[in-house]
Parts: sequence; C-alpha cells; structure tokens
Amino acid sequence: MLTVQEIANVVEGILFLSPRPVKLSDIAVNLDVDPGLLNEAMERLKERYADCGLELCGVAGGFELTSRKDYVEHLRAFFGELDKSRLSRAALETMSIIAYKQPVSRADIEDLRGVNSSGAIHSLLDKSLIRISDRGETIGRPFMYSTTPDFLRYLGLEKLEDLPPIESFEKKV
Amino acid sequence: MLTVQEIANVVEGILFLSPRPVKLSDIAVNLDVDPGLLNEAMERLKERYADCGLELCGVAGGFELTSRKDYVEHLRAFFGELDKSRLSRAALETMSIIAYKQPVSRADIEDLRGVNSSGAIHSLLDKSLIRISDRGETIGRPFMYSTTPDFLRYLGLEKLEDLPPIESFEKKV
Amino acid sequence: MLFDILLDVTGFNGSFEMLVEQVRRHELDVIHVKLAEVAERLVEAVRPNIDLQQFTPFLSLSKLLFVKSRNLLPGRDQFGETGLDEEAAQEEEEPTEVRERLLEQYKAFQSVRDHFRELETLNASRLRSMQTRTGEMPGFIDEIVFLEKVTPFDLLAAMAQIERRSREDRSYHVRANEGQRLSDRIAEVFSFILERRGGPVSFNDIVSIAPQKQEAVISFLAVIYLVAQGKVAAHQKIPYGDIIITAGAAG
Repeated sequence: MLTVQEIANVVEGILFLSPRPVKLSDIAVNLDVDPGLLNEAMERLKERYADCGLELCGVAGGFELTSRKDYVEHLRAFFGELDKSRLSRAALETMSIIAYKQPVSRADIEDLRGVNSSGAIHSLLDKSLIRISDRGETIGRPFMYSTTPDFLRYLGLEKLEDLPPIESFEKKV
Repeated sequence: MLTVQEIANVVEGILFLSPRPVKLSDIAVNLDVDPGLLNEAMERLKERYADCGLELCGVAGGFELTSRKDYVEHLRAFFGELDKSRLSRAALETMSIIAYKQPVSRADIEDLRGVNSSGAIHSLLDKSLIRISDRGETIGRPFMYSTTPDFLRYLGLEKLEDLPPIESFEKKV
Repeated sequence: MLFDILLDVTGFNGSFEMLVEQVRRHELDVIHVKLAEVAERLVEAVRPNIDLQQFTPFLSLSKLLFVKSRNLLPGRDQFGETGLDEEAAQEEEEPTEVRERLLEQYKAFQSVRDHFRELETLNASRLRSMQTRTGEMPGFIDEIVFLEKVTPFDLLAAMAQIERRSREDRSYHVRANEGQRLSDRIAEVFSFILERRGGPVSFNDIVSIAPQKQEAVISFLAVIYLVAQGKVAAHQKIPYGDIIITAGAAG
C-alpha cells in the first residue's frame, strides 16, 4: 500500500510526464489507490506548488502542471536566445539535406525526413544558413533552397566541395 | 533585478520545459543573472527537489528534471508501453572502448573486439551517443569517434572525468 | 639462374639465394637490407634475355619486401605471421606481447561494458518528459533538441542516417485478424466524438499518450472509414499536423 506522501509523489511524476491534463479518476483506477487518500495527496501537492516556478492547474476535469505564467517572458527570452545560438536536431537534418541536395524544395525535404519541416526551414532562414535560391519547375513552382556563405563559415569550410562526400560514410563507418 | 527566489522559479520553469539538460552558464548569459545569485537559487531548488516525486539531476554539464526512479513501476503502469529499449551488447562494448580511447578509429575498435563493429558504430551514431570528431592521420584517413553529451546523459554522468579510471577495471579482471 | 646472382648491396653481400635463406632462418634482419638495390640488380641481370622462368626470384623478392614492411611495425616477428615459412610460424606460436596486451585490454572493456549496463538500467528508471511529451512542446521552444558546435561530420552522419531511414520500409500491413479490432475501433472513435457533442476532437485525443504504430494506424483507418461514410469530417491544417475531427460530413 502506498502512503499519502508516496501517492503525492507518483501523481507529481504523472503530471510532470503527461502532455495533457490528467483526471484523478484515471489515476485512481490505474494505480488502484483509494480516492480519499488520493484527495489528501492532491492537497499536499497543491500546497507544494502554491508558490514556485510551476503551477498546478485544474483544467477540463483534470490537473495539469505548467510553468507559472508570471515568468513566461523570462522563459521566452531564455529559449529564444538559446535558439539563436543552437541548432535543433530537425534543423540539423534539414540543413544536411539542403547541403547535399541543393537546390531542393520543401516537399523533397519532407519526403526524405518523413515529417513537416517548415519550422526547421524557417529557423535556418532566420539564421541565414540557407536561402531561397530559385523556383522549381514542378507544379506550384516551389521555392528551392540552397546554402549560404554563412553556412560555410558556420561549419568552418572554405567551399562546398570541402563537405565530406556522402559515399565516404558508407565506406568508412 | 530578479530576487534569488524569482531566479529559482524561472530556472524551475526552464528545467520543466527544456527537452535537454540546461547549463547554468547558458542561464546566466541568456537571462543576464549574476552567477552568485544563480548558485544560491540552485541550492534552493536542490533542497526543494530533495524528497518528492521528481529528481533534479546534474548530467552532461547541466541540470535536468526527471521523475524519481523509485516510482518508475507506477509511472510505467500509468503510461503503458514506454520505450524500454536498451543498447545491444555489441553497441555497449563499442561505446565503452570509444569512451576510454577517444578519439578512436573503427580499426582500433575492431583490433580490440576482434569482430566487425560497423553495425554497432552506426547504431551509436544514430542515437547521437557518439559522433565523428575528426579524421585520423594514418593510411586512409579513417573517421575518429568520440562520445557526445548524450552519452553522458544516457548513463546519468555529469562529465567524462566521472568515469572510473580504466585501471580499476583492469584490476577486476 | 637468377638465384645465384651475386649481390653487393647495402646491408648484404652474397648470393640472392643466401639472402632469402638467411632472412628465413632469422640470421639476418631484413630491415637493414636495401631491397630497392636488390631489385635493381635483378632487373639488370634479366634485361639481356627475358625468360618467364627467370621471374620467380621476383616472387621471393616481393615476399622479402612484405616481411620487411611487417618488421618495421612494432611487435611482429620476422617470418612468423607472413606464411613464408610454416615451420617457423609454428615454432613461434606463443601469443605475442601485443596480442596479450590487447586481450587484457579487451577484458577490461568487457567490465566497463557491464558497468555501463548497470548505469543504463539505473538511469532508465528516471523518466524524461520527452518520452511522453514529444511534439507537444510550447511553440517557442523550437524543436526538441538543441545542438552545440555542429561540424561537417555531423552533417554527413545526419545525411547518411536520413538516407538509410528513407530506404526503410515505412509501410504498415493490416492483417486479416485485425479486421475485428478495426471495426471495434470505428465504433469507439465514433462514440467518443458523439460524447464530445460532435467535436471538434483532435486525433491525438483518440489515441493514447504514447501510441504504438499499430494503434495509430488502426485509429487512422477508423477515422478514414467514418469520413468515407459521411459520419465525420476531418481537417488537417498542415502536412503531418494534428487532425481535427467533427461529426457530420464536411460542409
């Protein structure tokens, strides 16, 4: 049997991990805990989250853990700055496709990656690592993307031909 | 100016939202907070997370919030099939050699293991646990492999120096 | 015979046959013999009358070159590993120091591997929100992972991975015995939408938090079926984006 404190800890973990609000009834059923003890545990959690960087919100018949809205500007600023100096995995993948296949359309990139890539393309355009170099000949005359001189500088390359050839990977790894 | 408590709250929000371990230096620079105050704020957070449903872990040179390991069975029960995949023996062995000998070539790894290790290297590269860090000076200019921050995170290590010296394993043999 | 040819080269004085024999018997270290000069002498001797038979010494010369190159590397024995002399190889069967050292190192790495396995297991019980929250991050946190210091090699590795991934079979086959699951799912999805007073309902709401491929596919097929029957309308704003479902046919 779980103690009230243990129940509170498990619920805290569930709320931390869940992308959506969680219903107490779902927790009670799934973990087989007494609803009375669960309510007690929720009271402890509410107290714990009364005044900190996160908020325990009751929404849509459930509970959800979010960052506290008072700090949203600081959080935006932090992640915005981080984004300026870093690449995301999606951006890296998109950049390698553009580097090796340029000029290439967004549809071709998405075909290869298998996921929507508009966010990554925007972020690379913002960083001036890629540019719209042309319009394709296919239906809709899509934008074609190529790398920029900033791209070469970013990777410390003199010219595009200095990129390690793709065949070298299969041969050497 | 943010107070220590406000800094602690902002950091808590950042750690909650960030998909990756966060470096204190990034917080100090991006939010322009005094490193002394930031350290004080971190002490408060460590205390706050000393005994609850979440863990504040120091990994890969930064901090990360995770669920507390004691409750993993309950959390798995609630969320159903979460990815449980582990590295193969071959991949883990290859990763051990790279961790201690980096930068190291595939030939050197295969000399030690006595078997082809290309599959293991592929799978470690795909998981971002290792990266090609350079090309060697020997014949064929082979790729040289090193571990990544994700390697540290995967094993819950703060830095490479936290690995026990290789001699301690030699004695065990 | 060319084997009888007399050599006077750096590091050796005598017949070619003697040279080969002495190296084989470990009486002479081939490292100190200039084989290029030997080759020159042999070529000079062969030039006036070319006869294929006479080329056999070149085979022996090439073996000497091979032995010499091996011996320039540390920890190798003269004939032992070259196959030039099986007898000598058998006499030298004891593992070399290099082998022993490698074996010892390998054993140490096996212990490292076991240690890593323990760390892996321990660390896997700390769950990260990324395992469940994928794709649900607030818009201002760009996309999942932030990388520092990207190199051309990272680009290469990423490209190779994408190509391999795109070659993989991404199709999913619905087997005959899944027909029942599908019709159950159609009923479930439809009643779920009606429960929500006809929607709108997000596709994410009708699958579990971290759906397996099978669950996602069956649920998707159920939605498609309901659309075809004119019972619901589905709308997707951007490719790969969320699908919004409402009761009733599309207007």
